[in-house]
Amino acid sequence: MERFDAVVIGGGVAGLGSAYTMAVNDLDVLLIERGGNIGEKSVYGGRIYSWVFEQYVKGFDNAPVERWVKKERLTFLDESESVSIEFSASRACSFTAILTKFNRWLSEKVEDAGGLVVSGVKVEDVKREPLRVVADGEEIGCDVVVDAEGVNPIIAMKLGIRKDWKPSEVAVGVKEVFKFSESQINERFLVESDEGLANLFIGYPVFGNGGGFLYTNKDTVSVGLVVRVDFAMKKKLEVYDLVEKFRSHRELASLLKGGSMIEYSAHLVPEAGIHGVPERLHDKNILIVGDTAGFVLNRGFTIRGVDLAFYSGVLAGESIKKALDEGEIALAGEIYQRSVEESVIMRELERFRKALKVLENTRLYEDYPKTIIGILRDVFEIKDESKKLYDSVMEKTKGKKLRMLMDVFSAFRGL
Amino acid sequence: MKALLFSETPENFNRLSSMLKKLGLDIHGISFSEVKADYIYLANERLDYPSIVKAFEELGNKLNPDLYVFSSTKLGKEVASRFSQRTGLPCLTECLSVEIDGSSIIATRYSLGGKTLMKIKTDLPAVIAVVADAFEIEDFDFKMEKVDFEIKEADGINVISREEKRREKVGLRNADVVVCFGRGVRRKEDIELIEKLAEKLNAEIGCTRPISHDYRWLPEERMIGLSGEKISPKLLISIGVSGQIQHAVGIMNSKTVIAINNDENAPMKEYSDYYVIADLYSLIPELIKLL
Amino acid sequence: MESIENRLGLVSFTVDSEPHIKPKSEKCETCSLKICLFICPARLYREEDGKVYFNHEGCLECGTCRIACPEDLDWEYPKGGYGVHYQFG
Amino acid sequence: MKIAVCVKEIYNLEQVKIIRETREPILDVPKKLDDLSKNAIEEALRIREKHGGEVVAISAGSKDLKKTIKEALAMGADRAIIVSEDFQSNAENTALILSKILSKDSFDLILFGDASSDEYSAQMAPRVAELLRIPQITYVREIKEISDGKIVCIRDMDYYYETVESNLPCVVSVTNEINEPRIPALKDILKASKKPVDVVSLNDLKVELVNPYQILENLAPEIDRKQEVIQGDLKEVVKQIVEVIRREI
Repeated sequence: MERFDAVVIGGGVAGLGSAYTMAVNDLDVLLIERGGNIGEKSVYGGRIYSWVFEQYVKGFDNAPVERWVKKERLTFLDESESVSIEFSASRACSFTAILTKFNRWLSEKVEDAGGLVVSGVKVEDVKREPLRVVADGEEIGCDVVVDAEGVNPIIAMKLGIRKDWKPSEVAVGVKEVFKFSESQINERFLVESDEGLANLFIGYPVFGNGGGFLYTNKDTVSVGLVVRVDFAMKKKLEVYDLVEKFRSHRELASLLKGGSMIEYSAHLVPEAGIHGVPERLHDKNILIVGDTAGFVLNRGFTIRGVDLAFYSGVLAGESIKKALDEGEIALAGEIYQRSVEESVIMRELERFRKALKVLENTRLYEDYPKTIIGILRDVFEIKDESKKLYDSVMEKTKGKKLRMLMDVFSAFRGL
Repeated sequence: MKALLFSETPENFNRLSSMLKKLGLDIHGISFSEVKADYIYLANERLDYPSIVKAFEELGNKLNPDLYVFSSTKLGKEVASRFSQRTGLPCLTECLSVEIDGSSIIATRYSLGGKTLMKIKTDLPAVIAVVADAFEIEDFDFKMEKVDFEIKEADGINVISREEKRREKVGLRNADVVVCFGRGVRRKEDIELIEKLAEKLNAEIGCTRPISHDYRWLPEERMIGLSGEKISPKLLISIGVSGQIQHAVGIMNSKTVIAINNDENAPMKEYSDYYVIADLYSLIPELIKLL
Repeated sequence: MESIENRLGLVSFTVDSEPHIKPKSEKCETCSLKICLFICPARLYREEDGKVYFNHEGCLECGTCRIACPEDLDWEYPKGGYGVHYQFG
Repeated sequence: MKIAVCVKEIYNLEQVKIIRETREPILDVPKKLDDLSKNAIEEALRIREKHGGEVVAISAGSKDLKKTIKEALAMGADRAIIVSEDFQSNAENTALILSKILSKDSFDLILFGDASSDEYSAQMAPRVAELLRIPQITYVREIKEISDGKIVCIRDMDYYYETVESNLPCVVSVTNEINEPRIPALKDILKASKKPVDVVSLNDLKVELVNPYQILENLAPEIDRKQEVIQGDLKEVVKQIVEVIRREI
């Protein structure tokens, strides 16, 4: 039987983070990915916060960054109109990337550091005492397993490390990618070649827990929607046509005109925040990281997953290294648990504990976009008599002022 | 300009000589039988590459042709490549069209496994292997001068025996006519109707995935699509097929597609040359009668 | 408009002969919700005469049906090397 | 027996997308070992199983080749010699590089796939044989016998099958019918990571590259189905269909 210090299940960003950390620390690590090529099963919205990669990955300068996000735009949509708020930043803390390519690049880093990456092989099971990973009908022995299988935690559930998601705890995301020329994107979104736009959308066509996104890559644009599964179930949303409706909105249609669709994809997103993280992140020397552990932070206008996933991989790798150094590998899980609890991951998830509750408020997705659009239409649309801003606001918020004020207050506190 | 042409069959030879004549070339051709060319080097039949390469060297030195042409058969490609390597001339195989552009040629050929059509240019003199089926035999005024020629034996391989291929029964993949049906056919008994039509047309029968995999009315080998057979018939008659892309990739290379469907907006429409909106149960019996 | 069929046509798959997701047909027949019919982003569940058919050829492997199905769906990832190959994930 | 197998990495063609508006292919896709190269490796492994010896995988390709060549090692090749750098790819250059590598050693048998699934040019085996001044047997569907410094093969040609004999060393290219390539198991993949891969540079080989070809265009053919709708009176419709059928067959 082949033996490794550690076997990592899954070549997504979390698994790669842990394999990379172990490889640079000279551990004998094997990563097993079910996709024929690393990255081909990875799907996300389109933006990565860079801090963790800058800090931990040598040679990050050569990463396949598409564009650095310097423009943040929030757009409210009703059926036919829109209101946008745009923030133009002087410095960027996130970049757009194609996750497929980004993960492929990370896997090269793992291999350069001496880790072994095998793709096209699915891990079927993990057996304990002694610890073994079963794949391709063979068993591979190891001291520790990092379970980075992603949002569908098939193995972690089988091992009893975590429960399955409820429909209210995950969202389904669908995404389309459009091909343009680089200059088309620069001109249309008013950005320089290395600068990009991240645009989030609230309102049409979801009007509930979820929203749209658009990210500019070098010569492609990623556009899609996320909608919570319970909401889609309740409203009987035809998920396969949601992005189609979204894209047909005047606002989106003009942004995507002339582009050529080159891919359609779908993926689940953990959205329960801290409520979706199991109390124990390990069972002795089996550690769960990334989406499997639920490390995604949804603040409504930003969603963080990739950086937290990678960072949880780093923490797992470091914990395993520490446990091995101390000669007691059984401690790896405990060390990991503690380091995650003390880390920015749990601090952030804790800080936004209430976000989920705030985002439950369906008024955010329907009433407010429509109210704001209505007010601005009153202000800008002049036929014979114009309306005073004050009058319009009073009229549009009649009878709901207190509730709105409270919603805004709780949004400020929660998000 | 001069071309030196070789093909092991007279049919391929004549297709290629017609193509070359259209380009305005004088054609010197090595052949084992009577063919159409300006100068015919009627030779003894030798099908081993060393002797044909050598014959080309010999004639090439004498004639200095601008273009060395083979049919893009296995033998043709093998000889073309070895001859090209020996002489240092550029070589393009599997050419679907050829044009002369000053002192260069421009050829087209499939690339990326058939996903794209590539247009390549290279300087004359050059060696090309051309897909003869892409051209028709036409009547030109060839000089038809005969020259005695002997292909001499050359060192290399030793042919022990040769066995002519028998024409094997065509399957779906190689069928000229295919009748394919989908879920529009409602009952297993109705396949009889499809079979009758196929018999009339001497066609092979194919189906979509639900028919073979969900209902199991036909064996899986009959399924046309992404995970099944990819066909390239002259005529495809598609009956009651909705036209999911997984199916459509299997029929992309069909020459003419007739689709019969009662849904006027099924995706199949986009993949059809003739989209017949009708009830197959009333239409097909009538069609069988008239064929 | 791009139909879901056309959009799936843009995605590359290696299809296994065995489906990796199997609806339990007896349960589907009595299921009154049939959430799968609208929730699947690839629209791979179809109903015909009360029976639910699933075509695994275009599965995007998101797992939404697994979460949403009120019955115990027999759900697995495809075998290693099979299934969807995203290029712009 | 010392057997060289010359293999090719190609784009994973199934994943090559076409931009609908411009008909251009998007070539930013993973590479893989060509299926026909796998037939050649499989045949080499079977010869090794019967006659003993060594199987060396040889290839020239892009930077990705270091990764792709592992597929050959996982199948069972003992070691690999590769050029893994970007160079003007054409039949002349690749043949020259392969023959330079091959001539540094003395192989009894040099195997190829009969063509590659991307370009289907089928030039490589004859070119390398010519450069090495040894015989070639192309389109081999069965190797009948190897003994006493000779090889006997059955070739699958367009119009006939041919049994051919040649002295060794010899170049042989195989069809996809010759065997069913094995699929490496996880343990084979893990083993492959420890097998030696000798990466040689074009500088070391001292090859002079040429570029006699100019690619003017490489676009997807247009799908131009007529989409003519036929409907109405059944008799009329049937008549029209029959007309089309008569015209086409």
